[in-house]
Amino acid sequence: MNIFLMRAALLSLAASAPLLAAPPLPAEHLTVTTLPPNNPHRIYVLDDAFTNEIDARVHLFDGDTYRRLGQIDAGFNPGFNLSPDGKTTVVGTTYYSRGSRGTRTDVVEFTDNTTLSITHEIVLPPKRAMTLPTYFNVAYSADSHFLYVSYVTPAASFGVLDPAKNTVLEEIDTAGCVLVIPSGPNRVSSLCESGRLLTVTLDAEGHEASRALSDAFFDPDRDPVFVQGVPMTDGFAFVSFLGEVHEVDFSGAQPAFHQPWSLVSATEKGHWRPGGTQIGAIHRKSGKLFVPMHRGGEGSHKEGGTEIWVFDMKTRQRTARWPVKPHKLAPVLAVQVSQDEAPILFAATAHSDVAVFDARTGQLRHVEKQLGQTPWVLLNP
Amino acid sequence: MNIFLMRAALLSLAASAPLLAAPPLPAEHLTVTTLPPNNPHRIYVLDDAFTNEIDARVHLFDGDTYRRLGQIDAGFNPGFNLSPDGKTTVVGTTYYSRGSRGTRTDVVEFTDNTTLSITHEIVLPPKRAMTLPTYFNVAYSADSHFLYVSYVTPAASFGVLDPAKNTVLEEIDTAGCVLVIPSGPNRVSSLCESGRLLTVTLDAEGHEASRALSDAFFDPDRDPVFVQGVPMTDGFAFVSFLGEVHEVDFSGAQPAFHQPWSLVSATEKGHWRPGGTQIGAIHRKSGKLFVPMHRGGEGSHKEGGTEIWVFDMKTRQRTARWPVKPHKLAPVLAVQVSQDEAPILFAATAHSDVAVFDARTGQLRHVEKQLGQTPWVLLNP
Amino acid sequence: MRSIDHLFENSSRALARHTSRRSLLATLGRILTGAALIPLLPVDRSSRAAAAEPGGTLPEAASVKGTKAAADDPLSCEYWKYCAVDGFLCSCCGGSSNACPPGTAPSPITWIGTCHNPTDDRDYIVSYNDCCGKASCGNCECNRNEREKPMYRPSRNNDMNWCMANADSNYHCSVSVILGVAEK
Amino acid sequence: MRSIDHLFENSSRALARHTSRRSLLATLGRILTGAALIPLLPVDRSSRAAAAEPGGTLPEAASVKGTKAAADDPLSCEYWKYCAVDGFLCSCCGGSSNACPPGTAPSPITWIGTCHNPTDDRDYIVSYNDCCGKASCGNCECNRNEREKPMYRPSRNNDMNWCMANADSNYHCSVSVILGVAEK
Repeated sequence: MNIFLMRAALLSLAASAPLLAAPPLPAEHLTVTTLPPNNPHRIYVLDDAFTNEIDARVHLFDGDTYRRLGQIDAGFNPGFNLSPDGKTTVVGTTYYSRGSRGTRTDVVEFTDNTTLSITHEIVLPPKRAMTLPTYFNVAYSADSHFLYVSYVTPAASFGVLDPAKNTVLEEIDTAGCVLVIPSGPNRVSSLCESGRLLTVTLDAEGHEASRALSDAFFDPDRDPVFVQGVPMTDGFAFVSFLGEVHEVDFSGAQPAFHQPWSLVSATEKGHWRPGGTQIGAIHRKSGKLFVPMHRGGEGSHKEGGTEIWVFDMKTRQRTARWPVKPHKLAPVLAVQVSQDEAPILFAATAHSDVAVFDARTGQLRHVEKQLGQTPWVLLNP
Repeated sequence: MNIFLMRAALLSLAASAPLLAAPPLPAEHLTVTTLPPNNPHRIYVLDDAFTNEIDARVHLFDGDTYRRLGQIDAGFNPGFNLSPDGKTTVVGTTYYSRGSRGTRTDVVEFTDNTTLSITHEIVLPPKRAMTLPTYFNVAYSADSHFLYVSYVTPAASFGVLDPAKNTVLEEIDTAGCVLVIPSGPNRVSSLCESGRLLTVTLDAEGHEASRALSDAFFDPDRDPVFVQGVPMTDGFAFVSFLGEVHEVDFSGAQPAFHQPWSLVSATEKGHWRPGGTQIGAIHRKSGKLFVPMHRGGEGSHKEGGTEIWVFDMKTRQRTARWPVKPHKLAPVLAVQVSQDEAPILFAATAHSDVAVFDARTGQLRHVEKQLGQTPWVLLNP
Repeated sequence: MRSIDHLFENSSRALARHTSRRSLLATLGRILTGAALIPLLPVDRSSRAAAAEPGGTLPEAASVKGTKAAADDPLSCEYWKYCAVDGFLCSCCGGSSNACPPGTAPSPITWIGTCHNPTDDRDYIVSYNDCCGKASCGNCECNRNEREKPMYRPSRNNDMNWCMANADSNYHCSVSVILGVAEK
Repeated sequence: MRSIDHLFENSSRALARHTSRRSLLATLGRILTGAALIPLLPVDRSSRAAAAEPGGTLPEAASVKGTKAAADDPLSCEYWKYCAVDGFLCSCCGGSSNACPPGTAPSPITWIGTCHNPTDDRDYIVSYNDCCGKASCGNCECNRNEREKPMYRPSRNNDMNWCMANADSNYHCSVSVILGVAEK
């Protein structure tokens, strides 16, 4: 940079006398930005870039200033997550030696959320599950000692990684059950075709210590749940195609299932449905649940919400309906809510915009146009 | 496939009797399409995919049926060309081991235009010119024995490759002159800052036999030419920012320069200008030149044409002006014309559409919407 | 499908760790062929924002959306055979409704669906395959999900990249191939 | 610039074949610094179809296109300093008009341009740098070309990827850095 400054100084000296009294603008430095630590209103938006899918990325966006903060490149059909302390973004992805073809390399990459530089990577066996991103493609143990990566080849298993030592510790077969739902320091649950959860408990070295299969907690034939579990204080809520809410408590040694309840009345059932790529978000302190809902029938479970419905998790009552069409927004595919006292609701639409609402009132504050091609999942600290 | 057919047959047998008299549709085979040989109305459209630039591609499109014929992936910031016999597409591009970063590999890839499979590749030194695609980033000798690749590091040179033996034969420094304009079996010309052409003649092994610098044929300060040369029967026409046409005959041992002529009248000069990413196309048999023109001043040379102007190269007269706005088209960035008796004019717009016109009448026949993100260059056999 | 699902869930564990992927596929293929004449596992891709995509709009097809003609038009997402396609239509990418575009490879694993043909009022069993080995086609994005199920039921799921087991596992587009008439 | 261009054209030949790229850059940098106090070579990227891009539209800036406010707004392509930027504005990508976004690296080679600041009615010499090592930012595409010249005049060209000499040569976005007031 010094040479630039020197040049600038010399150029300024050489310049003819300014016509105006005000001094000329000073020479500038070229710098590289770093980010302040996370705040609750920062959001990490996964753009799968579906029409150019080898070039997925995570966009960082600020819900207060409405500025884009930076980008984390994410390869092909990635999964991603934040570390429990929020300081690291982990991306599980696949690269090919010739862009869209050639030698396949599956990898997880760790990005420092302050510098947005990749600090290290762990190469995986070429088994990473290539599917829609959720919380459960790549996930940390609660104490961050393990990182779990979902594998599907199509045989289902998962990798146990040591993110500190940069190694793959183990591959654990899951008997056809998929995804990695982390709980505690050493448990991983997976969703099974039968509607059960398989829970594998690990020893200190990341090897399997034990496994157990739960009872079925939903009927995958008549009313399957979305795999997009919604984080609660002590577990995840799984919402079904018809709008049943299955709250699963993962705080114990084995998952415990609450009595399901319904987002819809008897007359609405089957006509109004949840749908999208991220079908719920919970403000944990207030117990508010936000779900994109649409009118539709069988097979409409990927349609976005024409309304966002708000529920009180304690009373299990709907407290608000927020239609998005009056805001000229396309249907909402993904929702996320900040966890602070003045919560923001983020909503990604089918037209690739991300809307920012006051989560208490539903008031629209901002629409960020075209936050990538296909923003499908929104994570926040 | 056999197992599918067997299943289908069994399923058909097992099915209940059809309600209708008509027999059910037969089981289908899953096949892979191959293409007929090139025809004059096929076009190769380079989509630089500027917002996802590691995922550029070449789209094949049929100007008669308006169908997309297939795709050739093209990596990052590619150059491309067709072999003299039209049977091969050659793409010069760059890959990184981690998508957008990591180890850089520069390569030229050869695609069979019937199967759209890559038949072979030649790895280059990491010097490939990363710039706008033109005819001159990657180019064959007239007899196809050599392939030339433009290098800029920013020092300028070019690679001489043997596409049959899959080897890089030589790197030839060009003393600051850029791009590879091929002529005959063994000559390469490059455009110099001074407005001259440097012509290097090669020996049979692809090494430099001699070089010569032409006189300046344009004034790079006052009226620079676009580097997007337009193929004529015996060379290329270079159009200047202000609309001067410099026809250069490359059929002899050294380039010969015709007297330049102007696309614009004295009153139009400086007000109407050519502009875009591919600023001309010539129907060689009829001597018709097509140029996208716009109203604009200094610095507008990348603005697309609001009109396409048609010129007779022999009389050097404008014969038609075709405004594109009445067709609801955005400004035209690139034009190409087929070389047959019933020529088609293709025009790529700033909204990423490709319009198909009758090149004799200017009648609009079709608008192919969104032929990629950023279709910047159109080549045809 | 119940018995097959169950088989898959309980038998794949031992196989997964000790068997190569290809041989696992072959083994499961045999199991399934013997058990129910159903080809193994889904196709396809997830995708959502058709209207927003640069290439997400359908080409100028002869048919108009919502009409009978659209249900008969292989260039339309509404074509009857596409009732659970989630991806780009190969028919708009240089292939057809049952042919991969030049230079791509069909996925060796596939899943089946049942689609109703309004012309002859029959239900057909179709195989959804992905065509693999080139980057996303980007044209004619189509997202239909009749009887589609989440990822824990892989034989009915179209969110997964069913090119996963290809030598070049990149997803390009999707086809729908008639296997035969469905049992009533 | 005449003498420098000429020097470049006639002196680089011997260097190109026998010298590493980095050392060539250093050499030319010294030559140019000594000759004319002008940083070596252009920045930037070509780009055209702002209106058509998924991310090609400008964000909700305070300014309205064509106004004085836009010329003062670093989030607007019309900002006075951007008079020959062809690419994505780093100010819309997590950086600013003179700062690269987090995790990217400035290009060590650069070119200069002259832009007029309407506020103080002065011409400033600015350095255009690319920020490199991440995929295209995709936001705020901006294509201005005042005094821009074709590729055979590299010191004035913005079509080239001026990340070319970076360890990670992928282009992300562009900045414009004030060097000083231009001589009249």
